[in-house]
Amino acid sequence: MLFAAVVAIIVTMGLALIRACLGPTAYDRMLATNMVGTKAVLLIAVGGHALGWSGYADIALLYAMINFISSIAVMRFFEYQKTLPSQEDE
Amino acid sequence: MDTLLNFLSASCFLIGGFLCITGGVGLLRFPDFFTRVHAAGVTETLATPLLITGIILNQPDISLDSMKLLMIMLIVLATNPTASHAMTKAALHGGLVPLTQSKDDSGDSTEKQATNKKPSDNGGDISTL
Amino acid sequence: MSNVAGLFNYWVVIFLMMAGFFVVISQGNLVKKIIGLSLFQASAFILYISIGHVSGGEVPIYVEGSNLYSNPLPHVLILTAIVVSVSTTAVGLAIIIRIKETYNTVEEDEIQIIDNRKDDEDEPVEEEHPAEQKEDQS
Amino acid sequence: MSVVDHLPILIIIIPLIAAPLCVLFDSAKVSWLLALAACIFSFIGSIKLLNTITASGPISYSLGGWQPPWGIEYRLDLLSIILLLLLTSIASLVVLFARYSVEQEISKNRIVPFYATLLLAIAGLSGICISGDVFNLFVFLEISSIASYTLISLGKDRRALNAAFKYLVMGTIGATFILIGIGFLYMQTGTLNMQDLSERLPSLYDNRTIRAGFAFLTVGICLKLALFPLHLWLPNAYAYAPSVVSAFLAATATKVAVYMLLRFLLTVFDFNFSLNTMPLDVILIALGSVAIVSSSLVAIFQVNLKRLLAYSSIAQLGYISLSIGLASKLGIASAIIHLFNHALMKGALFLALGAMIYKVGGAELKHCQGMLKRMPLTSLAIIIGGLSLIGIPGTAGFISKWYMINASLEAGLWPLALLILFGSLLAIIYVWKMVEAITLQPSTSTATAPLTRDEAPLTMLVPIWALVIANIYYGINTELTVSLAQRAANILVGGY
Amino acid sequence: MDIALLAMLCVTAIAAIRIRDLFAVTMLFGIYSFLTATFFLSLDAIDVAFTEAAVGAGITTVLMLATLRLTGRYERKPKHNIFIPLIVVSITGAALVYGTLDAPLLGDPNAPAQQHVSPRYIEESPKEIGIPNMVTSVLASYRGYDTLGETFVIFCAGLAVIIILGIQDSGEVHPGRSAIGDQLVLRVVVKVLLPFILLFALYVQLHGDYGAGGGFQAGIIFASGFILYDLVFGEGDARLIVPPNFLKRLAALGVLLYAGVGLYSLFNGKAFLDYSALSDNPTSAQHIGIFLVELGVGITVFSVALTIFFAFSGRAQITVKTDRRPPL
Repeated sequence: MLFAAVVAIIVTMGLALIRACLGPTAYDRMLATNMVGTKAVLLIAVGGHALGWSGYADIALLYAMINFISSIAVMRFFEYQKTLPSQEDE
Repeated sequence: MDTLLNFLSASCFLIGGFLCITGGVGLLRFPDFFTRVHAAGVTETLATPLLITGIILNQPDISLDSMKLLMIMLIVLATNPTASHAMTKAALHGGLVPLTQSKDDSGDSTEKQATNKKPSDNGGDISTL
Repeated sequence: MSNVAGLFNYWVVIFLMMAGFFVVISQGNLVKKIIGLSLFQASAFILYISIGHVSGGEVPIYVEGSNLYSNPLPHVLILTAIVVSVSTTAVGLAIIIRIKETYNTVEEDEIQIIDNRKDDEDEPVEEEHPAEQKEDQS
Repeated sequence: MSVVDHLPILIIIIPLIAAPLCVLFDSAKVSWLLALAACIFSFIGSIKLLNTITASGPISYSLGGWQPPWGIEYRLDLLSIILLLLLTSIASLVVLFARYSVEQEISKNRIVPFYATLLLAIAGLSGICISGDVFNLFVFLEISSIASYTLISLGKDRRALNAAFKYLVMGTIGATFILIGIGFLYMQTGTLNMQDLSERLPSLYDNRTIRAGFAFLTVGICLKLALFPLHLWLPNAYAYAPSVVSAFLAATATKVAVYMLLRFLLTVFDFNFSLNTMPLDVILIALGSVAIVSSSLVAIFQVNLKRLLAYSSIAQLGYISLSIGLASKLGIASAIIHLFNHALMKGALFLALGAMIYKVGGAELKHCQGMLKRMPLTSLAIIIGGLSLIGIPGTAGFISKWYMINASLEAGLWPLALLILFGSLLAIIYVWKMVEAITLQPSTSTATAPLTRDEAPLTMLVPIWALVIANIYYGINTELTVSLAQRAANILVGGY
Repeated sequence: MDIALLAMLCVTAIAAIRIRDLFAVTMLFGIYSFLTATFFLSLDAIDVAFTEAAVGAGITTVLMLATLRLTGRYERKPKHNIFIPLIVVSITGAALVYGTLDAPLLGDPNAPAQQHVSPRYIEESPKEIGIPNMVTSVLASYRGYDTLGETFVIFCAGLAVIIILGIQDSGEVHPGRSAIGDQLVLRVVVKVLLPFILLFALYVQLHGDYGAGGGFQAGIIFASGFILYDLVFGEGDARLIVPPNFLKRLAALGVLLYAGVGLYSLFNGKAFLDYSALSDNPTSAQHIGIFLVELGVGITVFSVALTIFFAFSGRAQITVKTDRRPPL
């Protein structure tokens, strides 16, 4: 069952990656990137458990945090881009 | 007891894996951003606890690792919906129109939006140059 | 066959490295150049880690009773190299920001044109990078 | 263990530690004093080490008390100490010179970080020369590179930024190539210590991984060395950097790259493999020749004197790589001599230009008009430096050219001797351009130069003239440089 | 799993070449880092994976995004002929492949790299140094001098960014101009999350002897906690808590702490960075030495990472203002 879960996660990662590459809007890419990150967390947790790595939990924890931070950063800096020209138009 | 735990964790893994894939397919196949958020956010929020619970149940005993996994679960549960929420709000703010509100109901509206969006972005870009 | 399986990993890594390298030398956008540089370096790191991998080996953290570990030395080297790489990236991005402020563009060609224009005003006989000019004409 | 035993590490670590201290004190004057003190300390330490090495052979110092190859080793032989002497002496002079020049060229709140970065660059370059561990060499290479990118980007002209960026991209590609090369060597030998490598490599010379590693190391170092087709970053970097930085980097950075090349070719690999088995000698000679001719020609058409000198630097590096390519003891000795002498002349010339920029405000030909009357001492320094660049007898430049021609005749390659002479001929043309502008052209433009005497301050003149006198001294008394270089070449060619 | 990861890496790299939207490329770079890190994990390089995730996906991506905000999002179509780069790349790639033809196969325990130097680290370090994590032992003790160099590289990068961009001394409070700053949910979640991130950083710092982690990673995580705060609550707030001038000095102190340990052993008659000068018991001396050194690294990395972030985000404000001025 563990194996099935790992395969499922990898497949999902691949699907999300395709979405990230295709776009079409930046928001889709953000969403897909976030999803790839989350799936990487899960992959490390499940895969690490399956393969008996030591210390995988630390890494997964770090991934979860970093993923959140980079998602926020993406949104934050993207926002600036969007609002500026429109404000100038006013 | 052991068999019960094993059964539980196996079913957790199965359901979690299935949800993962549905989320991925949804992300890929749904027509516009807001529906995709739906696919990704909802499934992820359920799949993560399931999978992690599966691991915890699968472990021989409760250890520091189980606590860490619990932490991971909590963090993912806290951050993921927040991120999706923030993203959706940002998208709405940024001028993306949900599919239901656009009059054109055909599948290629996303493409139109994308092409509509791009020139304006480009324009903004050039004007700052 | 086992040869190919054992070297396959290296070849994929080489492909990745070359993808990054290609971005660096072919793209005109400075930011993209830096991204390419990071890709190039990140892939070179994979090469190192592959060198240190021992199949069936454990993570190099001592555990009672286990005696086959992966090689810790490449890990140490790459930790150092990652730090160096991020430092370079930060400096490069900082310089890009200044370039954007002074030239108002981050495209290599346009910067070159602006530079040459200034050279023409100041210095009539200027041979700015003969090789690159040739490239432009072709 | 006394302090003398620790000198190999101290001469590196003192400038390194001075850098954060500068930041802590946060005062321009204190930073300058700290930098000067650290450089002079390292200089004195290097002299002391030179005595030890000439008396009792190479020194090895194990960092952290771990024996090599497990720990990192510092290893000093004759070549390292020549480079260290050169580096620390020029660093001391440049820092002495920097005081006023920096005040004028760099905005006030950046002076402290400037000195800190300069110190890091100095320490990084010295660390390369002394390290006996290939990965440690890479780390120090990166310290010095990041510091140099920063220092170059401080130039007033906006082109300095572009030049710094170009240098950064090229330099990082070079560093990554070196990293890949080191990885290949490690893959086959399992060690990073240079001496250990040189023991283990000979049995592996037919190994394709080692050959590829050799190629990557060479290309990576040549990028840093600005060998002919890879030189595009250099002219602008030197031309638009602050004058102190140009002087320091022109005199040292490429020399350290040459050192790395020699170290890898001759110590890590051996003479026969690098220059006979692999076709590197032909490549070096060919590229060196092209570099001499093309860069000298380009230099003739330069109007900005710093750019002119930068192109001349590329030509001089061509001479050096050509003499390495001759693949003989004499050739390598002459490369080392030229490395030393060229650092002296370029240091003197760039510093003199720095003084000129300080007083006149620019380093283009039009700024030179009336220089002789206005700044006689500086002008004289430029003239003597130029003569040395040509290779007039009585200057240091003559000695190195003499040995190079000898080496190429010894190798039976008389066309190369002619080429070196032709290069000198071209040098006469571009040096004459400078000299003519300084001496003969009257001050036509009324705005720029008043005809009163207006010499640079003493802290600038002393370093300039110290280097100029060194140029003449080593042109007359050749014993020190030549004998040291020949001994170093003997050691290198004969093995560690 | 390895093959799947490698395939995804390839897809990401190709996409990164083709896509002209730099914003997307940066996001792809983040993905690439995550994938690389996961691949490192499957090659047993747990510490490296830790660092690559924190650095590549965290700090580098944030910095790139901050730069993109200033430089514009789309790149021009390059006019260059791509043949010359393609040839250069092919030659280099061919040389690399040529080099691997004689390479030992992946995972071969008898490969030369596994034979000569590293067995000593693996066999002796738990006894000599007394800590289980061999990477930490090698990093901080056997090759401690490299790590000192690395710390100086970071310090140098901090100085470089200060020189090139400059940082504003006073915290200029600029309440959320972006939609993110106004989102209540986000603020609450971040506020709750922040202590955990900082706590986790401390755990990583202190736990480096036994598991993945160490000063460098801890410094990055600690800094990213502040960066997160700064991102959500608007620029300036975080700067009031840790003023940039203070950070500059803190970075210098961290480096000095590291070098000071080395000098201390030097003055006690041992070689530079020989920790045995710190205590009579050799293993506890190593413990103390490694602890101090890691602390120095952590402090420096934290302050430099934060300084760089402040410099980038502070720059953003300045240009936004100057950019807006002309139309008015």
